[in-house]
Amino acid sequence: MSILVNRETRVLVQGITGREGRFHTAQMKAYGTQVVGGVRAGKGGQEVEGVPVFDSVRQARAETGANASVIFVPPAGAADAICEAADAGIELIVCITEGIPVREMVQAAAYVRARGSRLIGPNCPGLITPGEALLGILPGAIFRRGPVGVVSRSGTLTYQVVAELGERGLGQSTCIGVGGDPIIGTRFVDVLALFEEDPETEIVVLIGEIGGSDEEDAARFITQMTKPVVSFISGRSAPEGKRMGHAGAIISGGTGTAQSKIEALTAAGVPVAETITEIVDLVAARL
Amino acid sequence: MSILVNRETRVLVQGITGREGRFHTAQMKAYGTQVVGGVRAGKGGQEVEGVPVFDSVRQARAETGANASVIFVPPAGAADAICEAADAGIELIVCITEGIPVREMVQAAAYVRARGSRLIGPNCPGLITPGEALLGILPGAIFRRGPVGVVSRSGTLTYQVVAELGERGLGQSTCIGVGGDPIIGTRFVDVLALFEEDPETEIVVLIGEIGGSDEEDAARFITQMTKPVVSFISGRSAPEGKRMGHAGAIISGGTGTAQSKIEALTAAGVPVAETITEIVDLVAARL
Amino acid sequence: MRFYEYQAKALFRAAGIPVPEGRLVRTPEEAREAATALGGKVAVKVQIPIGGRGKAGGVRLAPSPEGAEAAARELLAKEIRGYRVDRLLVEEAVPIRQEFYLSLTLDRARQTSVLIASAEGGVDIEELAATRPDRIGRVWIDPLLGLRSFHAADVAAQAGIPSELLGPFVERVLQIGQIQAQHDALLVEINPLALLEDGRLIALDAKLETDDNAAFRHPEWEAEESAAGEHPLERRAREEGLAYVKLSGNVGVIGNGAGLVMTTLDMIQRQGGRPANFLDIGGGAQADVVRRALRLVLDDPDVTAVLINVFGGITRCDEVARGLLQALDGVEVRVPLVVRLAGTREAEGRALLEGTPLEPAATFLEAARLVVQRASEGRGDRP
Amino acid sequence: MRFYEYQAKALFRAAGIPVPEGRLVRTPEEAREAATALGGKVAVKVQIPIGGRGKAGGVRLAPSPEGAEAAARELLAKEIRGYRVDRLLVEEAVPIRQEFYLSLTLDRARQTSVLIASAEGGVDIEELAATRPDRIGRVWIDPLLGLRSFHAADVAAQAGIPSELLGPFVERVLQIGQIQAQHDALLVEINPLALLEDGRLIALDAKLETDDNAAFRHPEWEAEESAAGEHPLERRAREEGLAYVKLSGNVGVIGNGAGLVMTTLDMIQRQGGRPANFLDIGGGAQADVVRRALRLVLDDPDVTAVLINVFGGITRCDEVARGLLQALDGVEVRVPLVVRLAGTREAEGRALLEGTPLEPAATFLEAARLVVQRASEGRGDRP
Repeated sequence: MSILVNRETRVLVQGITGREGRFHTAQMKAYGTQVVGGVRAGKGGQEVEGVPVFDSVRQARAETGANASVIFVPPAGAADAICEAADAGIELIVCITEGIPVREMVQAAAYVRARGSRLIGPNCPGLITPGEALLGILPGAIFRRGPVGVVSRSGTLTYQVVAELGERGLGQSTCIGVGGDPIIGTRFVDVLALFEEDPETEIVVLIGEIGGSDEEDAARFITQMTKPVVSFISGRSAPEGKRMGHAGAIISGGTGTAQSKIEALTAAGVPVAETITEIVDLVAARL
Repeated sequence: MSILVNRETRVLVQGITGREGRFHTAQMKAYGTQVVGGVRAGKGGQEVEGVPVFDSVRQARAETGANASVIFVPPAGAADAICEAADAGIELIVCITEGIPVREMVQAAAYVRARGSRLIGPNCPGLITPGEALLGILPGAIFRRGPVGVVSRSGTLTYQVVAELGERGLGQSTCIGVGGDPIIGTRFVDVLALFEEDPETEIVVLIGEIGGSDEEDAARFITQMTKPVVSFISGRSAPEGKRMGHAGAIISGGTGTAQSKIEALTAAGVPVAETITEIVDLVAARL
Repeated sequence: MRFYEYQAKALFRAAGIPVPEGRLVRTPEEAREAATALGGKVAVKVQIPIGGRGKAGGVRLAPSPEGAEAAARELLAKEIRGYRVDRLLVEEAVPIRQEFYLSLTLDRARQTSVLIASAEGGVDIEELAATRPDRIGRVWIDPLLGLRSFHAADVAAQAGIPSELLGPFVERVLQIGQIQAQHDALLVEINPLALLEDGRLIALDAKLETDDNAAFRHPEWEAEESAAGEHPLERRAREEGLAYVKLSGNVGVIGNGAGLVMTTLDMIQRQGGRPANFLDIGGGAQADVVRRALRLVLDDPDVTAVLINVFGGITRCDEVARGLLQALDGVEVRVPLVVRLAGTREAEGRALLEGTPLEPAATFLEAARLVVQRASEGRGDRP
Repeated sequence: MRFYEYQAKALFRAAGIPVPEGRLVRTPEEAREAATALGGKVAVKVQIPIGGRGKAGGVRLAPSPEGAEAAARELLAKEIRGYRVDRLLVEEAVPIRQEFYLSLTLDRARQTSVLIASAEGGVDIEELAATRPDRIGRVWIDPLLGLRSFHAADVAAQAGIPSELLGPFVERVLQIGQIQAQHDALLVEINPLALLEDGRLIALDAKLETDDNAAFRHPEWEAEESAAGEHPLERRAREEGLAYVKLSGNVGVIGNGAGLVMTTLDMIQRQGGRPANFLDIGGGAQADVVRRALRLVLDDPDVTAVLINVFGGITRCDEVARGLLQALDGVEVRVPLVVRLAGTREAEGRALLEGTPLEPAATFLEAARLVVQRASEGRGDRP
């Protein structure tokens, strides 16, 4: 088992004809993901990396039976692409694009909820169920299958953690980057609920950062979970009012500090690692 | 039993300080309806006809526990009033207002659906469960309780039918005017489904008119019902392209004719009366 | 309201949609001048507020100003689909490579707008929908989302619009979306949407139907209605706030409630009569409204008898009776008047009308039968 | 970006929100002239892109042009909340009857906008929320519906805004809604929103924070940023498309991925060092990006050592190494450089750096330790 994606997942790539879309389509296919179609208005009938291209998501879904979509559309059109996927009934929408204006994302996220679809991201690396499916831009080679569920707001930091887990022989059930933006479709609590129900996942690594209150919400949720969760928070040294790379990684009005998150997690009985290596120690000690 | 409203229904009146709102609040109260509050921004704290007035629906609902609202707000603000009621979690919204622009109604109706509320109207007389509750502008005195469910797109024509039913001793479980606009929140099929489930209702009178395809949809639905339905269609003599009073009563592009509706109902085994008196004969013969 | 083609095209042009150069004319001479100004070769098109004009012979191509004058002379003498032709649009002839269909309209059943396109233009879309539905693309617009460019791409793909036209096609879709929102349109249609030899995607015809309920925020419609030659009685009714429709018969009808009035018309027709109008005084009408309603109907020269049919609920029959008497005060009653009052204060109302020229009827059916009989006894010029 | 008060007020005024008459000045003399023009009695307010100015003594009332000049002289010598004061807003003094609070901001937890109001104005809203939450009205705006006037009425009722002010209050709410949409604002705040003796409801202060992600459709922000005295290195980074934040320490940091770079800063601090900046080269960076990043960091005179920390996933370590070497080509390296490469093509990357001034580190922690040590060994002027 695993969560959200597996070898049955039928994937569309929106924005498949762009540089990023094309490159990662090849990577996803090489990993074994079932990429069944691509979408780019006006390019219907073409092929990219052996994948048929359609003019609209509705058409692509009708022709391919796709149930998931990965979006590589540039920021100005990405929120529209999310809405198009939701409108067409795509169940899982993964938006990689960084830099979508907040105003459009607020609306797109609400629309996805109203349509009953699930959005991962935006500004995320995607997700992977090792050995089955990779949706996004994660480097497939560093993952191995195992009992650890990983959920994170960042990309590269997560790869670092996964690589160190791997060095100690600890594989992942599913690894999800939920995205570094202030408005994201799926948050820690949503993923924790899924890992809690997943028989394969035995422990969860939660990698948070400054900004917002998703870690605090997660801490409250974890008190109701049966499975152990260990965590790491980045941004302890970040000053107030500065956007630290991720649009969502900002301390504003004294809220969203690393301190607040660490305290909430600690109070919920979740160990918070001081270094990356310590995360791996915490996991190993609990398995 | 009955459908949608009964003596437990707790009613707000939006636009209570206007002439219509004030007058019909008194009428509804006199009938025995539980009118628990009124809404008019800027008039919070006042009283109208012994009913406390609030500045917003949210506030009124919190203070009174209202679960229904009747809207008497003028056309330019009525769609907003519908959205406000839905936003505040009111379950049953009855909009009397005639003349709401279609563009706003399309959006308001969709918003009500998204919020899981039910809208009756707009441009409708409301609904009544005789002896229990009257929401709207129907003349309570002509109704009596009984086994006939009545659903109609018109007001006065329905009163005429109800009066003639009454003369023959035939009372109503609930009588609903769904409204004469092209975009209405609750349509024939929705009400038929409710009457089908209502133990008190033994027969349904459906009063349709030209425009749209709600009667044709109803005909399809009725073939699945266990209870008898009899009908009347007005507008047999209406020319194409003219709006006959109701914004929704218009034959356009050859669709929405009385002929088409009569054929659909007849094909579904629903008798279509030629005159109002004949409706009553049809009901009497089936009880 | 339904806009004439020339009115709609002015709004389309303002929204950025290319349309042919053209001029509105009312005489053959003006048509010749217009054709000269537009380069000689032109299309001459009757302006009526209804479709199906082409099939009915309302569009002529003229190779020269003289030809345009001749065509205009012929067309201005015509009546097309019940409308007397009193104005023509003379447009430059444009070299067409391909024709498409595009519209945005209200779908009542789905309670939202539907975007419709076809790679076959200039067709009767209802007919095409019936005979070759596969040639039509349809996309419904979620009202909570609104029209987006992906809707345009989707309908284009369904309809088989060539990929290389996608850019301008999407632009046209967003433009008709803007027109829909800005002008509270129930229908915006471009049929045909034409690809010209020079590569432009232009609106050869333009249809626009707006929502009367939004008239309060469109004072500019007043001028358009008036330009569109609205019937004087309908105009007066609109100004007086009465729900009135002029019909082609001779029996005037007044009632309260649209359904009741429509049914009254039906009953009159069932009795062999022909209604002259629809007039709904609405719920809870005061005497003054009733007075104005009756005056309006009596001012219609086609009317040879009038039926007033009221069921009193919120409306009080005595109030209606008072309005009727006010309307007749000091006026010579030239046609028979039949009144049927039922419901709230029925007895009081009837009592007020005793001894007046207003003839009572006991029931709905009797009232219809009586007014039809009186209408045929009347002036007799229109049985 | 965060707008200065004077910039925000110009936009508020354009949206129809009344604001006091005022002038931006940079010298005491200009302050005197402005006060004279504004009627003598004025408020002199430091312009810094951050709140809490009042408590920090950044606002003075002056009864005369001379008083304004003196206040300006004093304020222009100050540093307030870390910002050197280089400009002042001189505003007409207005007679205030009552003060309120009004804002529209993004609520991340609820993923939508929240409208906040209070009948207590000029307060620290976070403090008020903590101490007297009942004094604050809050209404969340469903994004599928958008801001409507009923939201304004609702928040006014919750906050206890007097009924007789509802008209202008609703107007202000709709205006800040318009500002939010038009300027892609994350925060629009009027604190205090003041009722004047003459009955006007005006914005005494104005706060506006916009969404950097929307900069592509707001070319006009460029001029505002520049007027706002952005740090030259941040400006250069923005122009070069680099995600860079200037910090107050001396250890330069470059890495790939925001989370990794933030963690690198944390580790440096944990080792007793102070980061000079945040710089994320992003995923899949090419040599050229790496080159520009290193040049930028080396051009910061505060920097006494640099750590380059890369985990190769999509990013290739050899590509990073090439970029580093390009950056150093022909340039005298004045500070120690520590490099940690791991992941994709790690070996190739390390090989390329052998024999160069770039000092390798084996692990993340070792890299942090080493760079902190090198930084303190460096110029020594900033330990």
